[in-house]
Parts: sequence; structure tokens; C-alpha cells
Amino acid sequence: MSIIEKQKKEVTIRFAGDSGDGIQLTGSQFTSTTALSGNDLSTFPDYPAEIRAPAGTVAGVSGFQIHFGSKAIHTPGDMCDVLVVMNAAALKANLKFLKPGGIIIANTDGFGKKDLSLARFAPTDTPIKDAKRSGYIVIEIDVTKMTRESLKDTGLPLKDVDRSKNMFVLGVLYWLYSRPLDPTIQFLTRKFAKKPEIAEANIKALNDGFTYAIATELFSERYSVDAAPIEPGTYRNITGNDAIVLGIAAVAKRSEIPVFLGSYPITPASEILQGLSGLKNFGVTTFQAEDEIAAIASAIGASFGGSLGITTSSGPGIALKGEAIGLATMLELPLVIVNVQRAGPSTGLPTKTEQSDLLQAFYGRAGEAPVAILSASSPADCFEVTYEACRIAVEHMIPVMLLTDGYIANGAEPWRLPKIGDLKPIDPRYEKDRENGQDATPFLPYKRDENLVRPWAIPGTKGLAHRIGGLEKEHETGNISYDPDNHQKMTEMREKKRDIIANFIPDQEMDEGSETGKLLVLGWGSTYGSIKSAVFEAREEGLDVSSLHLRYLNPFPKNLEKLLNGFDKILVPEINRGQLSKILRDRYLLPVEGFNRVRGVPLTVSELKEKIVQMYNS
Amino acid sequence: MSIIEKQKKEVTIRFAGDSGDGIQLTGSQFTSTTALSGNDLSTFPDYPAEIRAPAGTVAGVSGFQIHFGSKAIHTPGDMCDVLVVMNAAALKANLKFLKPGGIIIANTDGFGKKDLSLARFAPTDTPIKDAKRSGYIVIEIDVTKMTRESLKDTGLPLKDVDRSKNMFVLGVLYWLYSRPLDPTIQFLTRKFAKKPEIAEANIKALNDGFTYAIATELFSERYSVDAAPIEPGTYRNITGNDAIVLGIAAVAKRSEIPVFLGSYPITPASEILQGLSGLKNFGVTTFQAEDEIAAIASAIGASFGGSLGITTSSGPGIALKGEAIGLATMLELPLVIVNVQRAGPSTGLPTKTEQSDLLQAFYGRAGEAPVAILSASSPADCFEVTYEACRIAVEHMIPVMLLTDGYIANGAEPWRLPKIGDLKPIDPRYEKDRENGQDATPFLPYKRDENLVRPWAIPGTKGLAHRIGGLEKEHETGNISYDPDNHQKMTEMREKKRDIIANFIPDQEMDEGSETGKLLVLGWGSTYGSIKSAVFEAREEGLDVSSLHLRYLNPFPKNLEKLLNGFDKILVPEINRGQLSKILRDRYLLPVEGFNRVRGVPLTVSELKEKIVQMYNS
Amino acid sequence: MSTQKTVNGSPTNGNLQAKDFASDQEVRWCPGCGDYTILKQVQNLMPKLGLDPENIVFVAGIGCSSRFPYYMKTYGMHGIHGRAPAIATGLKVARPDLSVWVVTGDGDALSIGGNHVIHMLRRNLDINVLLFNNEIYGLTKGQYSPTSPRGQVTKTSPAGSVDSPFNPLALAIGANASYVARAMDRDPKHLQIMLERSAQHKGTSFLEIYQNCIVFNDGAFSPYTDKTQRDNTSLYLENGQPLLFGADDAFGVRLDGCRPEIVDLRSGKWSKDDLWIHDEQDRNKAWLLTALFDDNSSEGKLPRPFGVFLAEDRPTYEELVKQQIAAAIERKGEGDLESLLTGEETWTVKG
Amino acid sequence: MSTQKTVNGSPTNGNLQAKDFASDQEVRWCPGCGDYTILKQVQNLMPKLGLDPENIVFVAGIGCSSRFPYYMKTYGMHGIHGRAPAIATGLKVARPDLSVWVVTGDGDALSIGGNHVIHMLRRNLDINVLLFNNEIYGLTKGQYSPTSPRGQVTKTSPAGSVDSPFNPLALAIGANASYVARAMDRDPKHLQIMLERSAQHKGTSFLEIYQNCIVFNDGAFSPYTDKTQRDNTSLYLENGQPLLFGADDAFGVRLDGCRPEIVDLRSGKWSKDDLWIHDEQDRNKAWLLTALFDDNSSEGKLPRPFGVFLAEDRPTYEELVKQQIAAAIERKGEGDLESLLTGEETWTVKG
Ligand SMILES: Cc1ncc(C[n+]2csc(CCOP(=O)(O)OP(=O)(O)O)c2C)c(N)n1
Ligand SMILES: Cc1ncc(C[n+]2csc(CCOP(=O)(O)OP(=O)(O)O)c2C)c(N)n1
Ligand code: SF4
Ligand code: SF4
Ligand SMILES: [Mg+2]
Ligand SMILES: [Mg+2]
Repeated sequence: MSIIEKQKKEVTIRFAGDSGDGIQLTGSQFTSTTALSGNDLSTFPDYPAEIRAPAGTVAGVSGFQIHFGSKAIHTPGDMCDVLVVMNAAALKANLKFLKPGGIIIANTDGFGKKDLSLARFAPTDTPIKDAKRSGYIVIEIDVTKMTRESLKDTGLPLKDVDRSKNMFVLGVLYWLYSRPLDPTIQFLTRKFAKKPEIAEANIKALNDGFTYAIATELFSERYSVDAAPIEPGTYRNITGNDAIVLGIAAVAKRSEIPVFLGSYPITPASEILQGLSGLKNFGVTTFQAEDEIAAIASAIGASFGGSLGITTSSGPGIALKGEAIGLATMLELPLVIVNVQRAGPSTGLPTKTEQSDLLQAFYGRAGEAPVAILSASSPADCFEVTYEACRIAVEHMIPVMLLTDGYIANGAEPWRLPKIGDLKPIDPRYEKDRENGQDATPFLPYKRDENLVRPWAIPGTKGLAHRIGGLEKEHETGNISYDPDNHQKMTEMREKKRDIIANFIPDQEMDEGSETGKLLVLGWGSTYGSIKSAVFEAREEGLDVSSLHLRYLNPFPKNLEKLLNGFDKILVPEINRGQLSKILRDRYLLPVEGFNRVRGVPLTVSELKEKIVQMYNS
Repeated sequence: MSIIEKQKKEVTIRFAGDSGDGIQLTGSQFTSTTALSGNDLSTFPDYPAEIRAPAGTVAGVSGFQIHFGSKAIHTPGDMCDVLVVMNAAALKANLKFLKPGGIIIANTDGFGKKDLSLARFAPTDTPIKDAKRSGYIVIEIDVTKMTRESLKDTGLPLKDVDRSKNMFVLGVLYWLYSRPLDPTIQFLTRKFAKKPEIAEANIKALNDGFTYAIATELFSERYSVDAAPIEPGTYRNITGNDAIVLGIAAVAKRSEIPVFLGSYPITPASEILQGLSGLKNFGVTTFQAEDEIAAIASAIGASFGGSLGITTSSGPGIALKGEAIGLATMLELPLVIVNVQRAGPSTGLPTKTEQSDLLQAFYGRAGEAPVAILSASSPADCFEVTYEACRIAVEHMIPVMLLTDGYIANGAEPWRLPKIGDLKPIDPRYEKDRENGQDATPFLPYKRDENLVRPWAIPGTKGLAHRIGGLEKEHETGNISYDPDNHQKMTEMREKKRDIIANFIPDQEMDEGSETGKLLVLGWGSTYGSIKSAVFEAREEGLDVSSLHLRYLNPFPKNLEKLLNGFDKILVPEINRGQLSKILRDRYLLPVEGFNRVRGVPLTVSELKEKIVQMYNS
Repeated sequence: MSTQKTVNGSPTNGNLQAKDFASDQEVRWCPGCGDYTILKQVQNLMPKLGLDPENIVFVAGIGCSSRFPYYMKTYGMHGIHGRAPAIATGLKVARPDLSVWVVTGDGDALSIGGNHVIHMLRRNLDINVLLFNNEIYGLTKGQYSPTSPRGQVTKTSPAGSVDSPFNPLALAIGANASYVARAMDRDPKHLQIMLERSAQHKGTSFLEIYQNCIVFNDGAFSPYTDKTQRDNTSLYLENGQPLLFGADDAFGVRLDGCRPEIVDLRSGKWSKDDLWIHDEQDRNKAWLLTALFDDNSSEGKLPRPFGVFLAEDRPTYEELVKQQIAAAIERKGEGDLESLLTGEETWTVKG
Repeated sequence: MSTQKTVNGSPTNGNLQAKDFASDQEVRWCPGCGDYTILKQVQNLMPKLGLDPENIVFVAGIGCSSRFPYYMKTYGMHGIHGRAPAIATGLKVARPDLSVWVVTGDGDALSIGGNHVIHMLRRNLDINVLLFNNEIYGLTKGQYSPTSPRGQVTKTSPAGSVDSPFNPLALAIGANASYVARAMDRDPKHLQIMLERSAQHKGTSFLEIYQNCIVFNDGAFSPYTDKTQRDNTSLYLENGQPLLFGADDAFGVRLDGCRPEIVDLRSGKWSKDDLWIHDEQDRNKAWLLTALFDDNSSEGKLPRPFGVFLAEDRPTYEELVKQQIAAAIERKGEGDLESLLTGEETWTVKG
């Protein structure tokens, strides 16, 4: 049988197996190799909700999806071309993600009686046969047997031998997609530097998987995917949470403002606290507080002391911070609040994604308590947005809410390393010592500059001793004031100060298409990839659709209204029940239409494209 | 000099003095007597922000305003006709509330050197003279001297004698407005039943004040105010907070559902907890929790146990409850959350009023967490709205947020006592014992009825044991579910269940004017009186303006959209920065315009009328 | 409320067994997690309560431990993080007839929920608290908790935690608890006894259970569970009995004034009569017992006590509430709505 | 941060006096409120700290007591209800060079803020906490607080409170506090000493101050402040000295095992040598001292101690944080942003 070599423009592969099967590692190795091959790519890990569900059960299935191509890639892919399953539960949980006629690579050893039963198949079920019957191409490999065969001479205990199964499978995949083995071989050598016998075994399994694919003519086709036209530069792969960690470290180093993170662990935000707690030598202090309220309160205390206070959490934890955010709006100190949104009200679906805390970000506090709001649109974008959020907080003496979500937080994509020198400087409003504290004109802690920003007068500074608090403050002096007109004035000033930020952010740019037209697709946050891809596809089909994606949610860029008015129809896809839609409808009185799904998962490109076409043609 | 007797349609009097001067008592006596005289009326106490500021200072001034008339009265009045001041500080703090040319009744004994200095007048200031020069009619009485004179034979210690000063002044006022002394005499006799000598002294001072006014020909005019056309019935005077207490007691008695209040004191909501803690024999249990979170959590626990859980607070405390409100939306248990709003973000101006927690009520939680929202428009209205909020919570198994504010909470007005039999029955969804718990078809805690309401299955009920929580639940079974489609479905159901409430509330009625026209003034909450009066005045001037006032804010009454569409322009006056405006603009895409003030005080009728006229004519 | 039952001590549906208290939900803890044993022992206890399952409620916060209610075939609520004591308080005040259990973790109870715990304890509601202490945040995958020892390396303390931890039982006594006790997952028999004692105590019973988190903090309690060490590190308290430990009760603890010290009974210098005699009613001594909190990973340290430290009789909160309600009704009669609405002063407008 | 100063013990702007620490804000407490004396004593203390005013920060929550920062001519923050300890924790960790004071009330600290207080105590930041205990919520006009005695009639407990109160110092020791002390507004001299001791202690110093709320809870502490009673009810602790009280030190307290009892020194049966000798470093004995918490409104009860109960040396939280940062820098060098961003694996796309 001769093998047909095919070029592919894009491919999606999904690895799935038991949590113990090393799926995430397999996926990330495939990712590295793919990146080094010059493809554009996007990945998403699909962790089980349970910490460690019983082996072999559906609850215990771990997945990893990678979408790569010779063109620009913006999502991990709706459906996959190849599904790798290490056991019956993995097949059960993931078949729904495979395209019709797609390839299943199945580890037959994971389909024994016990596996079927653990996966809650009936003993008489034949899932592999059924899949074939449904038109999928099923490649059956007894991976366990083959790996044991491969490593039988290593003298390693069976437990360790079996741990190399994933490398055997990876070898097969590398052959199928014409990838080099070298990067993974180097990785394994590094990783197991202290256990060379393990490194060797893994490398052997990888090689043998590769040759097995050739020797047994498992496949009738073999694919290659050319390098994508990617902006030149040095890249690394990064998750959203890691990018936030780096963004904060960059702020600390670039601005020389000490950074203080007060946080309390919560899924899916914990990695930010975890990452920063390892960066003590970067001018970042982390404090794991007793709860979310203490977390933000400690950050406010630190900001009062001249640090940039940051707090990170997810929806339910952010809800607890509402009162303290209100305090911060009154104190007019820098503060960054990161909300890595998750699905559902209350505990909801903590490991799933959603964008339903936007209205909470706008309005989730008592009284008129304006904050600035930014959002990140992809894992790599988190770096720059975090930096921006910090810059705005410091330069405008205001709480800034930064929204990401579980999908961005855990998803990874290539990130072009920024030049450190290109990072905007950050200019804190520290007020200086007044040597003649006693006699000088009294210090006015709430005297504002032309942008309504008050000075940052931190303890230790001579002559500036003053008291601030949550009671309404008199204009300029900051003394308590119950005066009706003063309250009106201060309320307006706090709002205006937030709105003035619009002068310090870039104009909104179009993402796809022209600045006027029939249909604009407008998004924010993690729907970026889906929207971009769907609009791109629609445009390829000849529809004159445009799209733009908001990073600055409050205030909006100054030219937004103009852009919106340039379109007949506006579609706002969101993973919520229409929260940005509400804001836009109120603000601009435009009949924007929502495309809203709350299924705990990203919007798929196909459903979105369908909606775009339908709306375009209606 | 002969005295001219005049008829007045409406009068506003403001009593002001030191906190120790018995101003509130004087005001409430004048109120009772006025009510008994058949006038319509509205009152507002203006307490000092400090608990007990130093006597004689501006901070220590206590005020009480009453507006009464022979016509319908809806506000305590923007400005007063008569200002009674017991000392210099009272004049200083209150002169701004007096109409040009109005009457000042001044206790000259309160304008000595020390008084001027305490009130921060310069020693050379002559505030009384200045007032005269500014065109006010100033009636000077040395009340202290006169009272001491009046009571010199009682043998009472001077301290007690001086305490009767307020009754002397009240006597003068009673003469001026042709009011009977009897009601106050009876009150004093009751109040000091155990100290008859004190009662007598007070009565003598009252009588002597009355005769003093005649004898000394203090005034050139004397007024009378006829009875107003008031709906027949038995009336009492009531504050908003007290009306809520009674509303809750009525629910407990009428429904025979035990009521549990979990609360934490906060201004201006504390009186509800205080009032209910004295009603232990009414089926109401109160629990003063350690904080606001424990307060709502305990209410949720009690609701799970089959009580109607209620929690009361003000903005900052409500902010703390956001996470738990989210839980309640998932649990789908009855819960009533009362927010007596106060001014400002953060601690703000705790003793002042504002309507700026509306958006918090709508959106102040993580995720899509729909609750029902009602609001009270006046002190007396609180009774019925509270009852409604409880009914909806119980019958729809949903958290209901009830909004009032500091102005309603402390303000008082006549309340026509309801017939207990007229109170709607409240029908709890208690599920019954299942005798064969073990064998019967499994109980489905999230099986909904035609209104999407789930059963209330309380511990102790046989065969219904089940577990609920904040994780997303499977439709009907209530088991944990991570299924994407189920989450979508449940999210929609929770929302729809809230929206269905619209079928169980009355259609929106117009307050003034016709159902279509040029200008609609639309309000909610405590702006009711100001709006009604302003619209009434505008209509009297021939402007065809209409008004309606919302009680049900979420869901809105079903006919609201139709009503809104009947007008060319819509004006929404609010004591915030335009919160209901935002909701309406989003919902109906109508260019509603806001009239927004955040001055910690009610909107004045005059500023509002001015705005109405301007908008009408533009 | 017609459905409200009085607990009557005799189950109406026959002789219940442990399995009758197991729900149909799949248990979702990591294989080998200490939570399994505790679940089993609680299910074993249930029939002994003499209550119908519908009169029992388990309330939890959030955490691995807090999933407990799902596995009990009783009424249950999986609440929000840290708030179970407050939820349970409302429930118990409203429904004193129910047997209310709070299941919580060291993070849930002592970090975010600390305030509710101490207030529940001082109020002394008749609630049974099971604190699963694994000295780690399990559910969020391994951050240090308020009971993690200083220096512990976790995901959020890569260089070791700098927090000095709570001593949970000392905190509880300081908060005026009426009952505190300690048990461990690895001694299910003793755990069963402790659970039973907890259930019997009228008032808030605070039972700390050492629980092994096999994934993120395996072996945290091995000094007390390892066969080779436990004899010398664990001391089982029995009311009225001297404090003995070690193989063959070779050692004892005596009080030198208020300072506890280990004595070797084999030396002949000391006999059992010299030892500290445990008295569950003595608050001061219970405090001293909580101070036996040495780091037992090295030798020669004071042993860690297990058992009931304190069991004090004191009125429960809900009893006092009930009494006040009864007194109010006694004094004023059942509330008369009509006269309440009417208030003190009314006037009538005629039609 | 260029403006950051190291506390150097010698004020740079001459000899400061109490009045230099009084702000220009009008003090807004009720006439006769105990808060005034405390304010005065704190202002008296300030010059003794040897610090410039700008290096001192007062942080408060919400309550009458919590308005304190407004009246101090230092840096200050009037925070939100109950959160002052958490705000102060962030400030102190970020700025260990500052002298940080938390002023709080019994409601602020022990009701809504209870959790932050106990966590601050266990962590042992070098913060001075002044708890103004008036056994009532003053600012909200008279509801019972977690220190109000059972049975107290207040606006929210018209039939008497059913809550059994906290013993604040016991709670603090249970929470692993390193320093606890008690003083009262009506003994300003002793209060001054206590304030000074608080300031000196390195670690969280928890000073409870009995404060009379003349409006809503007048006389709550009259057993200890009334001239006629106080001799027999108050006991002043001195380190290394026996526990004596009564007119002419007629009485003492001795320990019968761990049980404190009053002895009459005039009887001849007991001498000072028999008495309990106070040792500030002894945690167990400090606990026993907190247990001297009888209701002293009736006679013959154990006296209430005033003074420093416990003063234990233990590293402060911020020191440990600083050490970890220093160690990290020592080990890894000042963080290199370039290499951090680069991470472990990169690839380069050529133009
Ligand atoms: C408001 C809120 N904050 C944080 C979390 C995240 N969270 C869930 S459980 C948990 C800690 C669990 O630790 P513990 O109580 O010790 O339970 P364990 O898992 O160890 O049994 C945290 C931080 C949450 N669910 N909600
Ligand atoms: C979140 C929040 N809840 C409630 C309040 C209302 N409140 C202000 S101070 C206070 C209690 C004050 O008592 P305490 O701390 O003892 O201070 P005191 O006034 O007695 O000095 C309360 C309940 C508030 N300001 N914020
Ligand atoms: S993470 Fe730890 S505590 Fe949680 S289930 Fe697994 S072993 Fe148990
Ligand atoms: S209410 Fe009490 S505590 Fe508050 S200022 Fe007045 S006297 Fe002091
Ligand atoms: Mg734990
Ligand atoms: Mg107090």
C-alpha cells in the first residue's frame, strides 16, 4: 500500500485519556513541535472537574485539543479531525467533538471489559465497532502491548514502562503529521536529566511509535502542514493566567512601583497567585489572605502605602469584594481587580467558562461607584491588557477591573515576546516631601489635576499626613462632608475621572472588514478567536461583514459610537445572556442583537458563522 | 391690633433645635393633631449625622418638617412657610429651607454669646437682625424665660422645667394654626402617667404658649387649614421602616408560614430588625447575625427549613450579600432581601438618601442570577410592597429584592389601615409527606410546575430527602450536572421563572394624566411624592403631562412597553445618575431622559417641575 | 407547618442501617482520600441516632470535604464557601427539631469561614460540626491552609508558608465552645465513638478530624497514624482517667503546676496516681490539653491528644430563643395583627 | 520609592508634643464618651514613640471608635466595617517601616471583623490593635454586640440578649496571639502604660480597652471603675509579681492546681509567697488569667485582671516575608524580566 502525502491548511487533534495517561504532556509536546515547525496554533486543555476521579471513568477523562495550520489560527477548533483515545471513557466523553468521517486513534487495551464497565458502557457494547459503523476511520493500536514490547529490554518496572505509552502514541502522531522528533527528544532528555533510564525509555517509545506507524502502514494518508505567515519574532507558548503573572512582573520591574497581590485561591484564578508567589525577587509581594474581602482590603492597604495593590479572583469571590471596591472608588487609590470568570451563578460550573460577570463589573456595588474595565481576548493578550490595567490604575488613581475567563486562563497560544523597552512607562502620581510641613499651605489630598486625578501621598512623606475614608469627602480638602452640593460634585467627578481615561487609550480599530457596512460583529473577551474565525469564513464566502473586538469596556474608546453608527446591523456574540448588548443598547440606543450561549464552553465558529450568515441575509 | 384669620390650602412648618430640645416629639405632636384635624400631610425628620454632637453646635441640630393641607399632600415640602428655631445653630442650619418672606419663630434665649459661638457665628454677628433685614418675618420669644415663668409654681427642678420649652412653643403654633390642644394634652397625660407632675407642667406650658400667642399679639394673622378630601378609613401615622415591620408581621400571621429575619444593624435599616425583634409572639424569629453574610446565609438556612427567610440591610451590606443571593437563585428557595438605600458609594453619607442601588439589585452578583425586584414609593406604601415581596418570594420560590431608601425609612405619613381580610392569601409550595418514601418514584426537587416553580420540600417531610447546592443542577433531578445543554436550559429557566411573575402582578396604572401624550414622567421609589406633586402642578398649569410610578421593577408589568410607546418623550427623575433610565433604554430602546440629582436629599418639587416644563416645551 | 416532625427517638420505618443513609450519588473523592472512611463512619453512626433520615440535615460549605452532603441520604445543602455554620444556624433556630450537621474543611471553616465558626461556637447552637482537617486546600489543588505548619511548601508557598497556623481546638475553646474533640480518619473505631459523643452533646460539638489528603498533602498526620510512631505520639483521652500513652501505657502526662510534662511510668518514680486526670468539664484543663500541640515529627515531644477535650453543659441558643418566644406569647398572648397594625394612635376619616 | 523613610527613632522636626498629634478636625463623639480619654492618652503616647508623625498610620473600621484616625495628625484611614485588620495587614506587609495602629470597636472587631482579627493575630504582624470595648454598637445607636452580656436589653434584644458573649482576650489567645492586654478609659494612667507596652511589643499587640458609652450602655464597666467597687473587682497585673487586689492588697489569687481561687491575706493562712506569680511569657497561665471573667456585678467573684496578660516573642509576619524576599534575591538574583518573559521554551520566526 502506498501512502498518499497530503498538504493540509489546518488540522485539529484532540488527545483524550485518563488523567493518569499523561494527556496534557502529550498535548503540550505536540504543541511545541508544531510551534517550532512554524504553524500558527491554539490549544485548549479540558481538565476533569474532579481532582482525581476514579481511573477509567468518564469523570476522570482529561483532554487536550490543538488546532494548527498554515494560516492564522484563532481558536482551538470546534471539532477535531483526529481523536486520540486512550480508553473507552475517553471515547465516550469525546466522540461528540470529532468531525464526521474523522480519524479515531484508539488504544485497544483501554477497551477491555473493565474499561467498558468503568465508562458505563453495557458489557455487550462495542463502541469501537459502532464508531466504525458511523463512518469514522478507526485506527486500533494496542498501545500498552506495543509499548511494553518496545521497552521490554530496558529492565524498567512495568509501572514505568506503562508511563511511556503516551510517547508511543505521540510518535505515531508525529509520523502522521510529518513532524520532527527532535524537540521532544530534547525535552525528555532535559526533563529526566536525573533519571536517564526513564528519558531513554520515553525516547525509545517515541521512536518506536513513529516507526510502528511506518512499518504497519496504519494510515493510507500522511499529512504535512506548512508554516504559517507569522509575524517575525521570538515566540513562546503561554496560558492566560501565566500571561497575567508576567504582565504584573513586567509592571513591577518597569515602573519600579512595588506590587502587592492580595488573593484567595479560587478556580480558575489560582494560578495567578501561585505564579506570582514564586516571583519574590521581582518586586512582587504576595499575600494569601483568609478570604476575598481580606484579599482586596490588604491590597487597598498596600496601595495606601504606595504599592500597586492587586487582587485576583473569580465571580463568586469578586461578588464578595463589592463593598471594598466601593471603598477604593472613594479613596481614589490605584487598584487592579482581576476576575477570571467562570460559568454559572453561585458555585455554578467552576471549571467551565462564561462571560457573565460583565454587568457585575459595571454595577456590582452599592451607590455610584465607577471603575475602569478592561478585558483580554486571548491567552497571549492577557500580558498586554494586564500591563494596561495596571498603568491606568496607577496613572488615574482608580480601581480597574480586568476581565478574563476560564477559557483564556487555561488555554494556551503562541505569544510573541515583547521588547521590554517597548513597554509604556508608568508614571505614578507620588507626591513629594514638603520640608516645612508645619507651616506650608495645607496639603490637599483631593486636589485634582487636569485629568481629575488626585495625588498619591503615601505614609512616610513629610508634610502630607492626611486621613481618608469611605465617607463622602469635601472637594480638595478630603475632609468629611455632608454637604448636598459637594456630594453631587464629587459623584460627578469620580465618574468623569473614569470617563477621561478615554483620552488615554487608543482608538478602537476594526478587526476584520471595513469601517462601515451592513453587519458588524462586535465582541469582547474570549470570544475573540471564534468571532474572528467566523467573520473571516463569512468574508471568504463573500459576505461583507466587519468585526471589532473591545479591549476597553469602560470607558469605551472615543470613536466607538461612530463605528457603531456605520453599520446597519450589529451582532454581539457573548457567552452570557446578553450583557454587553445591554450596555450598548443603553449607551447608544442601537438595536444590537445578541448571540448568546451559556454552555460553559466557547462559542463554536460554525454556530457563529451560521448566525452571521442568517443575520446578514435577513 | 386686630388679627386677620386666613384660610390656607397647604402649609409647611419646620421645627429645628438642639438634639436635646425635643424637636422630634414636638413635630410628631403637631403631626398627630394635624392628622386628627383631617388634613393630609407628610413629614420628614432630619436627624443630625452624629449620635450626640455637642449641644448648641450646627452638627447637633435636629429638624422636623411637616407639610399639611386641605388638598392631597405627597411630600414634606421643598421649603417651609414657618421655621421654628430654638437656637442660633438651628437658624444657621435651616434658614436655607425657609421660603422668602417666611416666618421665623425664634427662641431668643438660644441666641446668646455662647450660642452664637457654638454655632460658629462671629461674636459680632446678629443673625436675627440679618434675617429681618432679608425680609423674613421674625417672631422673637424668650421661650426659656416664658416657660420658667409659666412653671415657676410647680416646684419642679429647673432641668425639668426647661424640658417643657418645646410644649410652650407648640402651644404658640397651635394657636397660629387654629389647632386643638386636646390631643396633645391627652398624649402628655398618657406618656407621663407615672409622673403626673411632669404631665401637668407640660400641659401648663402648652396652654400658656397658646395664651401667650393671643395675649401678646405676636402675630398679625392666624391661619386655618380645612380638612382634606381623604379616603374614608382609619388612619395612623407610620414610617417606612415601621411599615415594613408590620408588613412582615402581617405575612407571618396571614400565611402561617414562620418568618425568620437574619440581619445585621446598619443605618438606615436597623429599625426593621429592632421592630421585628419585639414581635416574637407573631411567628417572627429574629437573629442578629455577626455580619451581613451570616445574616443572609441564616435566612437561606431558615428558608430551606420551611420558614420565609428575610434579610434587611443598606447598600454596603447588600454588596456583601451578592454571593449568597447567587446561591439563593440556584437553590430556588423563597428569600426576601430588603435594601434601605442610603447615599453614596462606600460609607458615603449614611444618614442621607439616594436611589443608587438599583443596578446593584439588577446585576450585583456573579453570573446570570435573576431575582425579582420591587420598590416602595412612600412610607405607607412599604406595608403593601413588603407583603407583595413576601408573596412573590414564597409563591415563586425566588429571591425578591425590595428597595426603599433612607427618606422613606424615616419619613412618616398617614396610612389607612388595611382590612386584614383583604390581604391576599399566600400559598406556599410545601410538598407533602410521601409515605412510601423508599419505593415510590424518586422525588424530583427541581421538577417545575407550569410557572416553572419547584416544590418546597422541607426537612422533616417523609420521602423527600434531597440535596441542593450552588453547583449547576440537572433539570428535574437536581443532581449536579456539568452538561452544557443543561446549563443553558437551567439558566434560561431561572430567568423565565422570574419573568413569569409578570403574569401575577397587576398591570401598570397611570398615576396622573392620560395613557398617551407628549410627556410621560416615570419614576420609582421615594421620588413618588415629588413627581406626583410636580406633575400635578404642571397639569394645573395646563401642561398635558402624565406620570406613572413603578412598584414592580423586575419583571416590569406586562403593559409597560405599550404605555411607554404612547408618549413622545419620557422623563425619568431619579436620585442617582440615571439607573432606571439605563434599564429602560436597554429594554425598550427609547430615548428616555433622566433628571438626576445625588444630593442626599429628596428631589424638590420645584426643580422637577421646572425640568418638566422645560422638557415639555422643548 | 404540618410537615414538621418532632424527633421522637424511634424511627417509624423499621430498623435502619448504614446503607440506608447512603445516597445514590457516585462518590467523587480521589481514590485513597481519607474522606471515604469518615463518610463510612458517619453512615454507620446514623442508625444509632434513632432518627428518621428526613429529620437529619447535613450542611456544608465548599471544598472536597464539603461535598459530603451529596453522599448522605438525608436532607442536605452544599452551600457556599465558609458559610455553612451561618446557614446551619438559621436552619437550627428555625427548626430546632432537626438534627443538624455541618461538614467543613480547614479552609472552609478556618479561613473564609472563621468568623461564622467562632460565632456559632459562642452561641452554642445544638449543631454537630465535623471539621475535616487535611492542612491543605484540596479542592483548589493544593494551596496552604490556616492549619498548614509554617514552612510548608505548597503551590502558593513555594519557599514555605510564613503563616503561623491556628490550633483549631484552642481557637474553638477561646471562642467559648462548649464541646471540642479530636479524632482521625485512620482510627475509624475511635472516630465512631467521637461521632457518637458529638451527636449526644447538646450544644455545638466541634469535632476536628485529621484527614489525609493523599494527593496534595499525603502523610501530614503520619506521626499519629504510622504504626511505628503513633504509640508515642498519640494520647487517647478518657474522662476520669489518667493521661497515658506509649506502648503498654508506658508513659503518662502530669501537670507540674500548669505545665504538662511527660513522665516514664517504668522508671518507678511516677505512678498513675501522679498523672493528670482528665476531666471533660474543666475548661481550664481542656485549654491546657489543646496546648499539647508540639510538632510530633521529632521525638520526645508531648503527645497529641485524641478524644473529648471539653464537654460542658450550657443552654443552647435555640432553646433560649424558644423560651423567649414562649415567654412573649405567655406574657402578651399570640400576636394580634389587628391591634399591631392599629398601633397607639389612629384617627378616622368618615366617608 | 524615594519618599520611603526608615524609622530612625529620632524625630527630625524637634521635640514633638501630644498636641502635635491632634488633627484640626472637630472631635465628634458624644460629650462624656470614654473615647475622649483614650484619644488623649494615645496623643500623649505619640511623642514617646520617637517617630515622625508621617511614619505613623492609624487604620480603623466603622463605628464611633473607628472615627479615631480623623483626630490624629498622622496618616490615617477610616476603612469599612470590620476590615481594618486586613487593610493594616496589607499596609504593614508592604511597608514594614511604618508604625501601624488599628483602632476598632467590639462590633467592628469581634462581630463583622472577627475573622480578620483572628488571622492577624495568628500571623503576628507588628500592628498595635486598640479594641474599644463598650459592649454595644454605638454608632448604629444601641444594639447588642458580641461582648454584651447575656440578658442585656438593647434595641434588638428587647427581652434580653440570648447570645453568650465572647471573652475577647480568651478569643485572642485561642487565635494564637502573641500579646494580649487589658486597660480601661477610666484609669488613664494605667492606660498610658498599656499603650506604651503595646507600642513596644514586636508582633500584634491586642489591647482591649473598656470604654464607657455614656449614651447607649452607660456604666457597663462600673464594677471596675466605680470608686466604691473597683478595689475588690480589679486586679492589676505586674510581671514577676503576685496577683494582689483589694484595698491595701488585702486579697490575692492563688492557683489550686489550675484552678484560681481568692485568698484573704489578712487571715494569716496565706502569704504573698503562696500566690500566683504573674509571668507574661507563660501562654498557659495567660489563658487562665483570661478565665478570670466572672460577672463582677455581684460580690465575692474573682477579680478582673488589667495589664499585660501575655507578651511572647515570636517572629513577625512581615519579617518572615522580608526574609523570604531577601533569600529569593540572594538565591536567584534580582528578577530578570527578559528571561522571565522568555520562559523555558521559545521559537523564532524569521522575517
Ligand atoms: C467565595 C469562594 N472563594 C473561594 C473558593 C474556592 N475554594 C473552594 S474550596 C476552597 C478551599 C478548600 O479547602 P478546605 O476547606 O480545606 O477543603 P478540602 O478541599 O481540603 O477538603 C477554596 C479556596 C470558592 N469556591 N468560593
Ligand atoms: C457593611 C456594614 N455593615 C454595617 C454597618 C453599620 N455599622 C456601622 S458601625 C457598626 C457597629 C459599631 O459598633 P462598634 O464596632 O462596637 O463601635 P462603637 O460605635 O460601639 O464604637 C455597625 C453595625 C456598616 N457601616 N457597614
Ligand atoms: S484532593 Fe485530597 S482531600 Fe480532595 S478528594 Fe483528593 S485526596 Fe481527598
Ligand atoms: S454613642 Fe456611645 S460610643 Fe458612640 S460617641 Fe456616643 S457615647 Fe461614645
Ligand atoms: Mg482542607
Ligand atoms: Mg462598641
